[in-house]
Amino acid sequence: MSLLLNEEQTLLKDYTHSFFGEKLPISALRALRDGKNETGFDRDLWRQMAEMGWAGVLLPETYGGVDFGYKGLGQVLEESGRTLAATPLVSTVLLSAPLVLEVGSDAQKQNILPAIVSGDLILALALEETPRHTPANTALHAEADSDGYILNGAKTFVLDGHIADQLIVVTRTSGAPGDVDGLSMFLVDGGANGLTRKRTTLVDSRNAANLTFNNVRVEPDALLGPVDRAYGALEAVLDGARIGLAAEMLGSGLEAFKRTIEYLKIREQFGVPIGSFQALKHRAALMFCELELTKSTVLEALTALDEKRSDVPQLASLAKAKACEMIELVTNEAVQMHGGIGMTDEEEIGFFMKRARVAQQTFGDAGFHRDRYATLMGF
Amino acid sequence: MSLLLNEEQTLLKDYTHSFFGEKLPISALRALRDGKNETGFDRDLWRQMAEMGWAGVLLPETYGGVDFGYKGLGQVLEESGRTLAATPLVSTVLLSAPLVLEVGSDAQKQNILPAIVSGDLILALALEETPRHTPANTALHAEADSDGYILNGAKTFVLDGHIADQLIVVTRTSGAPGDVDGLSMFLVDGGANGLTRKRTTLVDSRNAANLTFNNVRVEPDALLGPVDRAYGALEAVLDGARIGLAAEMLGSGLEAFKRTIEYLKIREQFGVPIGSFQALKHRAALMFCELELTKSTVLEALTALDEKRSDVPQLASLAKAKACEMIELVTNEAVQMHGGIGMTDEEEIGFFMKRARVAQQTFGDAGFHRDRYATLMGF
Amino acid sequence: MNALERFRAKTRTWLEENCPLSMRTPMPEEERVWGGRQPKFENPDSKIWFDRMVAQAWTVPAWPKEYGGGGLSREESIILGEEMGRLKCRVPLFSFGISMLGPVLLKYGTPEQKAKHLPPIARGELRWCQGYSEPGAGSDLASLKTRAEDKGNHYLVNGQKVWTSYAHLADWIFCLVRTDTTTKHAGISFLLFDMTTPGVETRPIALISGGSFFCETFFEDVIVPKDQLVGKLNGGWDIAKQLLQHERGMIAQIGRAIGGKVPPVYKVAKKYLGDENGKIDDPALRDAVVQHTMNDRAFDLTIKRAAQESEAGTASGGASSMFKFYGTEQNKKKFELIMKCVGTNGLGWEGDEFDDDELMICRTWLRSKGNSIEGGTSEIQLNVIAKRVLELPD
Amino acid sequence: MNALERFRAKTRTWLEENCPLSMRTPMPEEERVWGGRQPKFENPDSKIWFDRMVAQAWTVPAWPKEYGGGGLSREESIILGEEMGRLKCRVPLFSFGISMLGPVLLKYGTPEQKAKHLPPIARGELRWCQGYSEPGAGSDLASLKTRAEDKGNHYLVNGQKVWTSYAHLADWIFCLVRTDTTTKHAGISFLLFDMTTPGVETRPIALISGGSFFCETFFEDVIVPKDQLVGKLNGGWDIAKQLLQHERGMIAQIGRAIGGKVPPVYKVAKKYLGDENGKIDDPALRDAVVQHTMNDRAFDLTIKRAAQESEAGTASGGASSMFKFYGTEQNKKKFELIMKCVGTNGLGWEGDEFDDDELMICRTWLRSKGNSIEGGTSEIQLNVIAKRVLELPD
Repeated sequence: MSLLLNEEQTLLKDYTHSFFGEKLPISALRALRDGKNETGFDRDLWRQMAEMGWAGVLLPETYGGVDFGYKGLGQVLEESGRTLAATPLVSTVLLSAPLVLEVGSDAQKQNILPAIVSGDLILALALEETPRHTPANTALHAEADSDGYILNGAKTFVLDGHIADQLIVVTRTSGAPGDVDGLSMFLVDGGANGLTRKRTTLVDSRNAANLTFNNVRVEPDALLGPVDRAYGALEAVLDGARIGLAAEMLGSGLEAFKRTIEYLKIREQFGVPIGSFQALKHRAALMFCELELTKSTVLEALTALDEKRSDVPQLASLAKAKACEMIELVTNEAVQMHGGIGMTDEEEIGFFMKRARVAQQTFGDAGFHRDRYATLMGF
Repeated sequence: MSLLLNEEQTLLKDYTHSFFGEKLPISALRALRDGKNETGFDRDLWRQMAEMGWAGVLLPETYGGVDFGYKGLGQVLEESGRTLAATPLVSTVLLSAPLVLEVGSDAQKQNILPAIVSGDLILALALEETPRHTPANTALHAEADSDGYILNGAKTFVLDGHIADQLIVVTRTSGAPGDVDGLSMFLVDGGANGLTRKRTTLVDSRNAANLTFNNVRVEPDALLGPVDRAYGALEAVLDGARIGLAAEMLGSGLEAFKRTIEYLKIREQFGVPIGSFQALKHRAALMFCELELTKSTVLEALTALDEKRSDVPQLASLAKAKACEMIELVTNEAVQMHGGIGMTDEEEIGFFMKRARVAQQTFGDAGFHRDRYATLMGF
Repeated sequence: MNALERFRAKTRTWLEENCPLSMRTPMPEEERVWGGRQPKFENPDSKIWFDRMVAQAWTVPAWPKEYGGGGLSREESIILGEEMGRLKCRVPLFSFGISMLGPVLLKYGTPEQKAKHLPPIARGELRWCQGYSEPGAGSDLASLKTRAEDKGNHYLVNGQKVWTSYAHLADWIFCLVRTDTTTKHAGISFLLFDMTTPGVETRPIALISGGSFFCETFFEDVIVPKDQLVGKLNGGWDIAKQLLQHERGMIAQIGRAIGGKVPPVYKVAKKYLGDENGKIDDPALRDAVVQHTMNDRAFDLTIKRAAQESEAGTASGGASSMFKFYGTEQNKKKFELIMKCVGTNGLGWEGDEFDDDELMICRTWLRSKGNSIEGGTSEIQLNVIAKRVLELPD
Repeated sequence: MNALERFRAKTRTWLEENCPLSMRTPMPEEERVWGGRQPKFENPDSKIWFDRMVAQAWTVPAWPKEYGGGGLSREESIILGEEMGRLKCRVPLFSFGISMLGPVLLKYGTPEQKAKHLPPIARGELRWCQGYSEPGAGSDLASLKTRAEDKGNHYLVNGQKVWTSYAHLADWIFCLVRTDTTTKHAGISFLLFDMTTPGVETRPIALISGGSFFCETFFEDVIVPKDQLVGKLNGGWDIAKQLLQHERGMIAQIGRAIGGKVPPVYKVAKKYLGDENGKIDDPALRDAVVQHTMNDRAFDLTIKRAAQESEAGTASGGASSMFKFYGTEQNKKKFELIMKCVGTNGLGWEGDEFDDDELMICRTWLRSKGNSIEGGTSEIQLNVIAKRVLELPD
């Protein structure tokens, strides 16, 4: 019910704030980008985060997790959004861990979850096949034979796909693209025969890959969850991911806004700080309102996830849509209000805009979620 | 080609500007409203306008018209929009006259057009049956028998319907509501047996009526244009009306804007004119841009009508949609910028907002015309 | 059972026994009881309920008993509110005296003023109105010009007020007046006087949406005894600030209340646009409707969060300006959307050719435009957010 | 046939005979000829065309013959433009010397300065760049600090310029400098100097969209002969205003040119969203796309109308600010819409996993954000409209 943070969550938030600020500031992302770093993230730092329990935030103690829930994870994500930190939080912690926890066999859970918690295992969800998020459109084909399954097809925009030790691949085992029935998930080794992974260099300098599956063979025990009925669990985990990503976007928006307000106070033109111009003040106040509204939707949605409420799908669409609208406004205004300096690569504010558009497209943009919300509400 | 006015058009515009300002200022509309005037307009003044040729602007000299074309009529309408003058310009001059000219028989033309020119005859187009403009949805049934036709059904939002001497009634003679084929038009006397007319008191204090047709019998020569094929001529004349109405809305927008700018200059708060506040300045400048854009679309569309160009339908939708978007913005901002005084009935600025929403709904709102424009452009 | 639990049980019993059943239903606006010298009770049960609550002094449960209040502790007041909410009891008495003047008198009034004015307010015997705004003093309220001249043993008041809600029905007015013309904020005082004093004239204002309870009120050589000054001479601005804060909150609520009479936009859209396959049958409007609906939900959640933060003592400030701004702008957008959905059926001003809901939509659409002006314009709220919350420079 | 008609006929024949066929095709940006000490001709025909036009002095047809111009009358220049347009002849020489410095020198230059600088500009022998903005002087250009100290027989220039387009490729710079620190606008002068002068350093600026032709340029004890001052000492602001007006018009064009490389939004939408029944297969996005498309058309019509008004002498002013504002904002919106349509395919920065069009969309989307900043921000344009057109008070 509460939209506030409890003491434990506040402490976690404060700690992650310091951690990302010190260890993974935007300059770290810039260094990975300019150094053409092959992995695109810092595995040592990821192990440090894991040591602090962040990789196991959602997992029960049975598997070594700390079971802080989504509201806890939301704080970590929000703070990671402030510094645009490149980590496997989304791919591994937000998407893969709950999927395995939800539908994995005991053996799969034992194999995978403790390794996620320790930071040793990175997983990626191979879902998208088209440029716009539509999970049911999966066409990648998994054909059963006596020895298991053979996978053929392609995936795009696989977050951390090029560095993942294992992939969770959403496949079609029956029906046609567009059907929600007929989807199945498989665990595929990152180095499997017939699998080609090509890293994509995206505008946000974060990590994604395109994958092609050319007769990739998997054993029967690679099946994750029931045959043909993956959609329900997938959507549930996607809703968690939408909300978690909205939390990350909220952090980015708050930080871009904070930097812009600071700039308005120090940048002088015509002998006065530009923040004294009323037109800019009013636009800043509008952004403030949008940020406050977004924050409320994110907190409510995180709370609903932890309470396993039935309105999670609605709230996921609400939070993600608001976050998308907010971040587009805030990042555009941030660059405009920074003026010429905002257009330079040297100034960091542009990184927020670049990350924003990638985050907007991830797990459905504002339009997708407005349509979905209306449908869920029955209009 | 030219988007400018020629000398003749400029003179006409200047003259009508003075005329409406002197004879039909907003106080005249207020007087009609408060006096609960039964006709809702001033027939004497209409005869004066007719004497100056305005009722015959679109008609050739054969019928006593002055043949100034749509660009000329556009100037009259724009100026009438400045004072929100209640006249039969739209019903009789913009809709009915060109319809009769286009598809009327010689006898119909001879009977009707000179009487329109002289200001003696007022006509109304009975078209709408639903709360949103969709001409093809006509259901009002006209059944042919040996002696002519029998009309049954209802019409709504018939502009000047309660004062019209004759009505042009759009009916369905075949097909089903939604079909563009199967529409026919009839001339019906305002006092016909079986016809009930109820004036509606609309928010803009202008004139419209709801009509019911209960076995209204008309002679065969009441048919206006071909049987079943009225849609083409109707749409063409509607496009002219959309453009003409956009010109009226442009005039209203320009006037509401002018009054608002004047108010911003004289109203003082905190010891300075409120027009010195930058946030209001920027919003005023935005309105200026929207007005300029609307003006260009109206002039291009009026020109295209006179040149009988094939892109008239596109331009009609462009001009009407822009006019709708512009007037909604301008009238809302006008009231807000007038503050408390803008909310009072005593101040005239509210009349612009009231008229605006009626004009927006007339002949299709912005949404209707955006959809139509996209369809016409092939997307 | 502790004392509070006993109080709750007793209160519950009392309410169940004393609140007429018809007073537990939603209240139409015309059944509101405002008290005053000529009180009106549209519903006879209203009078029974009013009289019983007055007898308990529960019209003002937390005021001190010596001034006609119920003398309840904060906790007891909350419990009374909760129990009334549980039974859906109507508010027995609407009163600017209770909501606005009372707190001012309790804080600034002399013992004599409290003794004279508070008990009649508690009993609903006098109906009060406020006099703040003037034709030249809207957003810049402190520039008000209504003059109160010191004439030795009385003040002589001359000037004009606007937006004096229900002034035509009020018995007394509390009023901001200028007592020093050489300075701005520090030259304002807070006066009380009887509306029947010679020289007071008032008339309702017609709005673009029709008649209203707002009035213009004129003062011509109105004589006000000196003991009707509240607080210090020239100290009225502090009182004004306290009152405005309150008014702002009220108007955000009014905005929501105005909207509340109309079904949600999406239901109106379905009714007028159709909904084949369950979807509003105009996809572009549907998108606008859902965006609006989502913003409503986000706004409601923000109000809920602010309330929780306020309770937890972690509120960050600026909330009331944000709510006033966003709530009223959102309400205006709501009615523009509704007007688009309803088409020509939403254009009726009066008469039988439109149904009551449609006529109300049109009037309420017009009335909604005032929400972002009254009680501090949207522009003022944005200024406040920029200054107080974002700390942007002047 | 009158003289102008004869000129037209002669010009047409000359162009048909002398303009290589490949020079009548749309020009890729990399084939632009900029001249200078190290001229580049990506296409050999460009050199032929350039040399022939230089020989005619038609790079600057209306400049006086004595300064290397074509000496054509206004009417003849227009005819030349029309005939080049008819054949779609490429511009033979791109040059800030022609478009920006030339008009300044013709108006403010001494006879010696004209004789020295104009002919090499006409012949494309020297490439010029501009030095206006500084890190601390953006919208408030007149607050520039780059100092030119009077050292008796020369000026000593110290300071920094930004957004010096193509400075890294330019031979000379025309530059606004401060020659009086005790006053603002009246302490600015206009200097010319060679970019190879010791103490001049320049480096391109990396933008959020990637590398750019914009530079930062640093001056450390740069010695500039006194005869390279144009106009009066401390009279540079008048020149600056003339140049800015020009730049504003250019940038609105650049904005359109940037957009011009990408197909119309609705085609992109159809390609990426599909178009069953001919309609873009996302009705909400379709509505946004058509609204944008209609505004584009309305904007084009407004440019056309302004041109006609300008020709007829009835222009109402404020047009250039409106075009700069609306055109650049419209271009930004266009790319936001395109990004929505293209989805994750529009998120590629580089590499083979995206096609060239998609990579260009992403870069151009980012670059479009600068349109509303460079050449006077949108905020400045709105200020200008409010002040000059609407005459709202300061």
